[in-house]
Amino acid sequence: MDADRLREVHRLATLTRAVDERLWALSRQGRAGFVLTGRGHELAQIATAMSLRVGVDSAWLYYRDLGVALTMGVTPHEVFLGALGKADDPHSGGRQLTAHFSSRALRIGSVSSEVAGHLPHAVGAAYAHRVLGDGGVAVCWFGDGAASEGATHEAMNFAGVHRLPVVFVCENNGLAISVPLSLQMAAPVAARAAGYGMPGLTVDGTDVDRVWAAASDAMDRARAGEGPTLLEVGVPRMLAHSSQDDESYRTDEERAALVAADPLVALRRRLVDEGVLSQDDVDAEIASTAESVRDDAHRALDAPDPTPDRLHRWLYA
Amino acid sequence: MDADRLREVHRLATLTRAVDERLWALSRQGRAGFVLTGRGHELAQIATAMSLRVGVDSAWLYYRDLGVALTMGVTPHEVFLGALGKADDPHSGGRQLTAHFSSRALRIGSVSSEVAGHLPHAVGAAYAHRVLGDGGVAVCWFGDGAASEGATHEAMNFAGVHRLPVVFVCENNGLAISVPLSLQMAAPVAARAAGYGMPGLTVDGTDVDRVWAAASDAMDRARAGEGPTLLEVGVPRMLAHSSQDDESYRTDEERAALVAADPLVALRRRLVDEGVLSQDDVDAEIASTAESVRDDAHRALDAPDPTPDRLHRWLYA
Amino acid sequence: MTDCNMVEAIRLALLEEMDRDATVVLLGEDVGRKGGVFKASEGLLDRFGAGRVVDTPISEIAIAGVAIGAAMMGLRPVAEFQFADYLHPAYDQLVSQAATMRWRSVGTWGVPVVFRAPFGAVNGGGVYHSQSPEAPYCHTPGLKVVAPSTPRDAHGLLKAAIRDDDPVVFFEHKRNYRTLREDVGGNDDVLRLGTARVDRNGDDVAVITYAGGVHLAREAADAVSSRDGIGVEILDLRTLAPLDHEAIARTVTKTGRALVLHEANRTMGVGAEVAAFVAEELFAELDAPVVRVGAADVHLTYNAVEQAAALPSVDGVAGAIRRLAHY
Amino acid sequence: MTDCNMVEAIRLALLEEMDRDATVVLLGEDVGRKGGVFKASEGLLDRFGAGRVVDTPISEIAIAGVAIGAAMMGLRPVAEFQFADYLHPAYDQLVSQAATMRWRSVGTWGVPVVFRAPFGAVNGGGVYHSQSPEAPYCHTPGLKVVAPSTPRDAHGLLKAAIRDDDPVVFFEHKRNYRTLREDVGGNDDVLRLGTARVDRNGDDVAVITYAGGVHLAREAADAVSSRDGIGVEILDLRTLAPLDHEAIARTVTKTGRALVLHEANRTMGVGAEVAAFVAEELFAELDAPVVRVGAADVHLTYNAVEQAAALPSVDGVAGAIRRLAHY
Ligand SMILES: Cc1ncc(C[n+]2csc(CCOP(=O)(O)OP(=O)(O)O)c2C)c(N)n1
Ligand SMILES: Cc1ncc(C[n+]2csc(CCOP(=O)(O)OP(=O)(O)O)c2C)c(N)n1
Ligand SMILES: [Mg+2]
Ligand SMILES: [Mg+2]
Repeated sequence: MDADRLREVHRLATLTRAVDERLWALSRQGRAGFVLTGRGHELAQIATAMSLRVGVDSAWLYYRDLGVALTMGVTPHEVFLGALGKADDPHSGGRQLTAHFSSRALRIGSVSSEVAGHLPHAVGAAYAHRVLGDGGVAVCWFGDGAASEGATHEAMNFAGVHRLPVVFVCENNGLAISVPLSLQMAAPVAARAAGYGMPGLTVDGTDVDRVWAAASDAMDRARAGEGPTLLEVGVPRMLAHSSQDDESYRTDEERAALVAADPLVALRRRLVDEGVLSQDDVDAEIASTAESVRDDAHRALDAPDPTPDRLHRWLYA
Repeated sequence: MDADRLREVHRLATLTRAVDERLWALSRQGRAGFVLTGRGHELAQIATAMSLRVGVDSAWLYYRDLGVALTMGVTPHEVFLGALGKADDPHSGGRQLTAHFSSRALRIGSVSSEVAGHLPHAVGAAYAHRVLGDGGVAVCWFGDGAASEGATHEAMNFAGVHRLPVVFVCENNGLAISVPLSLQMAAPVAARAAGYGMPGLTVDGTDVDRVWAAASDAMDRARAGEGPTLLEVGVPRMLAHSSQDDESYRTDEERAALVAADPLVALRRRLVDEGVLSQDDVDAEIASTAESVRDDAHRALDAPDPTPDRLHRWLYA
Repeated sequence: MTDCNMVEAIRLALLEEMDRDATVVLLGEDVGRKGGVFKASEGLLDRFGAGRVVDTPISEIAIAGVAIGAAMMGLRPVAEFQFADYLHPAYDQLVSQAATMRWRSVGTWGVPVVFRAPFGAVNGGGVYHSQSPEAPYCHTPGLKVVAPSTPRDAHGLLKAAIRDDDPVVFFEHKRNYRTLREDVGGNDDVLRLGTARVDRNGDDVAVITYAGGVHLAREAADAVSSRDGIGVEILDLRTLAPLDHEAIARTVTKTGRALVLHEANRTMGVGAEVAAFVAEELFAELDAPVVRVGAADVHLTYNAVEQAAALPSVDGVAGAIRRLAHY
Repeated sequence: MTDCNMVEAIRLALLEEMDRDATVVLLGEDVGRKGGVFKASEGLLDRFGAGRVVDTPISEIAIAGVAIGAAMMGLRPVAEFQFADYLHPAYDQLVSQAATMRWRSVGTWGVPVVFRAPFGAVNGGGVYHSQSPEAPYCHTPGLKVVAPSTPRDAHGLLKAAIRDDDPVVFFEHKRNYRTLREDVGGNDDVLRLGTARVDRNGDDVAVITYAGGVHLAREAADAVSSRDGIGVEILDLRTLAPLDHEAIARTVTKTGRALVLHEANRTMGVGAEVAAFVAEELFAELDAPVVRVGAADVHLTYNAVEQAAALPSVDGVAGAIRRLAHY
């Protein structure tokens, strides 16, 4: 990645982190009901999302993909409107949990809380991109836990058979809530790819350059009609699964080690070392982001709640 | 395989073929309603079934596994009772289609018409074999078409994670009714195994020695606690999918070529060549089998139909 | 004017809609080279090509889910489930995904998919080729459910379903595929979803039914009218969700006696909803209790004896009509 | 005597049955190390080991299907679905496999599995953590369906379900997990499946309900009895399949006025079956139409406003009781 891109990654990661922190604060205050964020996943999310063309390619996110959404152009204010269940949330009108995005302009399919439910949709979108000739590639993010679902298999197999333009990004954080990888699968997720006739790669998800390169290659392959790719990125899950999770299955030491190894902190260290940003740049970015995000949250707190009269709205066309 | 085993394979294959032919005759006469048989699959079915210990290992068949059932000890008479929907059919009492076996004594789980529905059961049985310490191995047969189902993925993944004693046998005949392999998958079925951390092999399913060796190895691994194996056997589907299939998607030439390459005929040629059997032995076996099978069918035709009073029976314990 | 049996009517509707609208695509097991196990898509692969007629792997989750995703991106897929029994593996995609999509995205994403599902008992089908699984889809807000009984309705309703912007589960009774021929009209004969049809007028007893039940009702009505002089009105619901409550109210108000009939097993079938609606909203109109007739609460068999014993019969329906008439 | 809330009662039942019978095993997502997301299996991994308490991958087909196969080979698995909403991916295994197994093998193979499913609306759960999907399982011959409302019933019915030789789908309302404590009895307090319980006696109006509905009914009954002097009888169905028709008949015969209440959406819910049964079999006993109250036919939301508007409320139920009493 060149310096401009790296600065952009830093800006987006700082933004994602600020929104993430604010969401947890809102949850602790009892204002946001159910919060899930991707702390530790951000760099992988941002680097993969930067490889797609917003509005042309379609994006199929899962609930942890705050970083993908902010990279694609979802605003923090929208995120807060959703987290607070507000009527003006353009993604679900407060009907769905935090970070359940949906946007026609950005071509983000509606996120569902259901693990792996969206993988077949991404493949269907890729099929539509081909039939309609709209040049789109479908990019689909999901967790290691989702890899065990039947839906994932059927989706990948279908994509492989038809060599569809789809990129599968597995954010492998080693946990499905409390269940460790060893109880989820007996081989890396990427090892599945061969069975679907597609390339499978495992990449360190805290290494933005490698993620970016791998994602860009996969997008190029898809655009060139060479079919799907399965990209597995290894990432840490720095926090509890969600605001409802007591994390009883991890020790304090394990959690402290994750915080100490925060990929965003490591990125900042590197960017300063390499002279891409000065420490002052970094500090200023953090400060100004915190302020704007605080504003965004405040405005959202004041926004109106939904009204019961819309109960039946949008059930049918 | 030694000569005794080869003679046993021949006996069973001749029996399976005779029952198969009689079933189609009953179907043409309008007496059996829905007939599916495994013509072309027999040798693979018999050689795999011979590797299990009847009554110890559990067997999870699909509808095409007539050869497996006869090898395990299901009688032709029972097959006909089922095909004719008779009350005395011990497998389903005439409730299920032809060759939908079920036997506690033989540890054959109930076959369902549903593709891949039984794979998770086989894995559950393997789990029970381990918990109960009954020494059993679960052996599970299915078609190439079944490999695309989500149930298959979830079952294999679960087996891989827990290194369960289960042998998966995929009878790949290149067709799911009319859908050719190229529209079903982009890689061999056995290529999936790596993704589940188990060995995967592709073997010519008309070569009894190789199938027997591969199946025996897989059984040994399972018994030794080394986990599951995926064994893919390539076989021809010599007939239509079922008695309801017009086979409009295959040409007469394709079908003629399949008949010409009949693996049972080839086996006989080889056994005579190698002196394992004389041509007279073969002819005698065919003739006596035809006669006994005809008898079995006749007795079944005379058996009583179910009566309506048992309508609610066996719905609950 | 085209004379068709029901499966031909369905094929014609598919063909006309695919001709009319290049975004209509077809996917399912054996729909291409074989033209469908019931031949509902015969010749369509040749006509429209492998881009628009897709022989899928045996993977019902993908069939449903790919159709949903493709619909969101601008296609209007018709997804064929080879037998309605095989909707089950895709249940989640229908009830938790297709049904919620527009609602949960506050109108952003629609799912104009038709899930076609041949259903109902035929001889020798057994428990995996005989089921009538329509009830749970009628319980699912966001889905529409259609079950025609005649070639003309099948044609006009399938066209309507394809043009509809919401997900429609379309049940076709296999036993009716080739039993009856009629003029199905032309390209513009698109019916309206959500409207029942009075199949036969009568003053004494209303039989409210759909799909295979309509034909059973006709036979039973013939029997009781000739032998007992009872005038039976048959209401063919055609769309099961949303129900045409006005039409139900009209026929019950007219007759004061109602029988709800379907082939699905009785407990918790669509008949329960219709009967409950009638009992609650039309209590004062009823001269007799609303009666339900459905299959016994068992599974269907390969052998003909048990299957016949489980299914509603002409005699059984006629008997129930008589008892209602003389209540 | 053990004082428990409902989730503790469930854990106790699991523990007691696993202690009693080494073939009882537990599997599901997060049931081991985490003790279940609702803590229903807390400590059981330590006590019984990883052989009998299995943290599964996220694969509901396997959870159900592995349980079925294991049951056929001699275990008595309890399969936990983290939320009832996630029964859907396993729907086929429940309705086409578990439900048909004994029947299709003429008694050879039984499936003694309990499919546990926390269901119902809680605050902020949204459409994937709030569903009440019990209806279709009640439509499926071969399954039993249980939905307790109190700690004592949960304990005694779960034990019964585990000991039952047939597949049981066991719905636990999440909102009731920690709201009420009571003595749940001891190891031998095993209840009988298929029996309803009169939760409260009354002469004027019967409320027939289950699970969360019982608590709503109690509040509504309090309101109408103190303010309007209406005597409400509450019948807690407890088992939804098979229904306890005798108990329903008793309460309807006694009161002549019946309201069926549940949290599932109204159309095609269990209420339809109960209402249809009452309307058909107890027509002569009714002084008023049988009324159904259920959620609106929409999905449930994360935001509290729409959720509250969709769900049945105390006021709504009380109003319906009053209208019935004065019909
Ligand atoms: C079909 C389904 N089953 C179960 C759940 C409950 N659940 C929610 S998140 C989760 C873990 C997901 O793990 P993973 O896919 O690795 O994503 P992560 O949260 O680790 O990013 C589970 C089991 C669900 N949402 N959907
Ligand atoms: C879940 C499910 N979907 C669809 C079908 C309809 N069907 C019956 S057999 C079959 C083809 C099976 O192909 P394969 O698994 O390769 O077995 P083969 O018949 O070739 O031996 C199909 C699609 C089914 N039985 N079950
Ligand atoms: Mg994870
Ligand atoms: Mg095949």
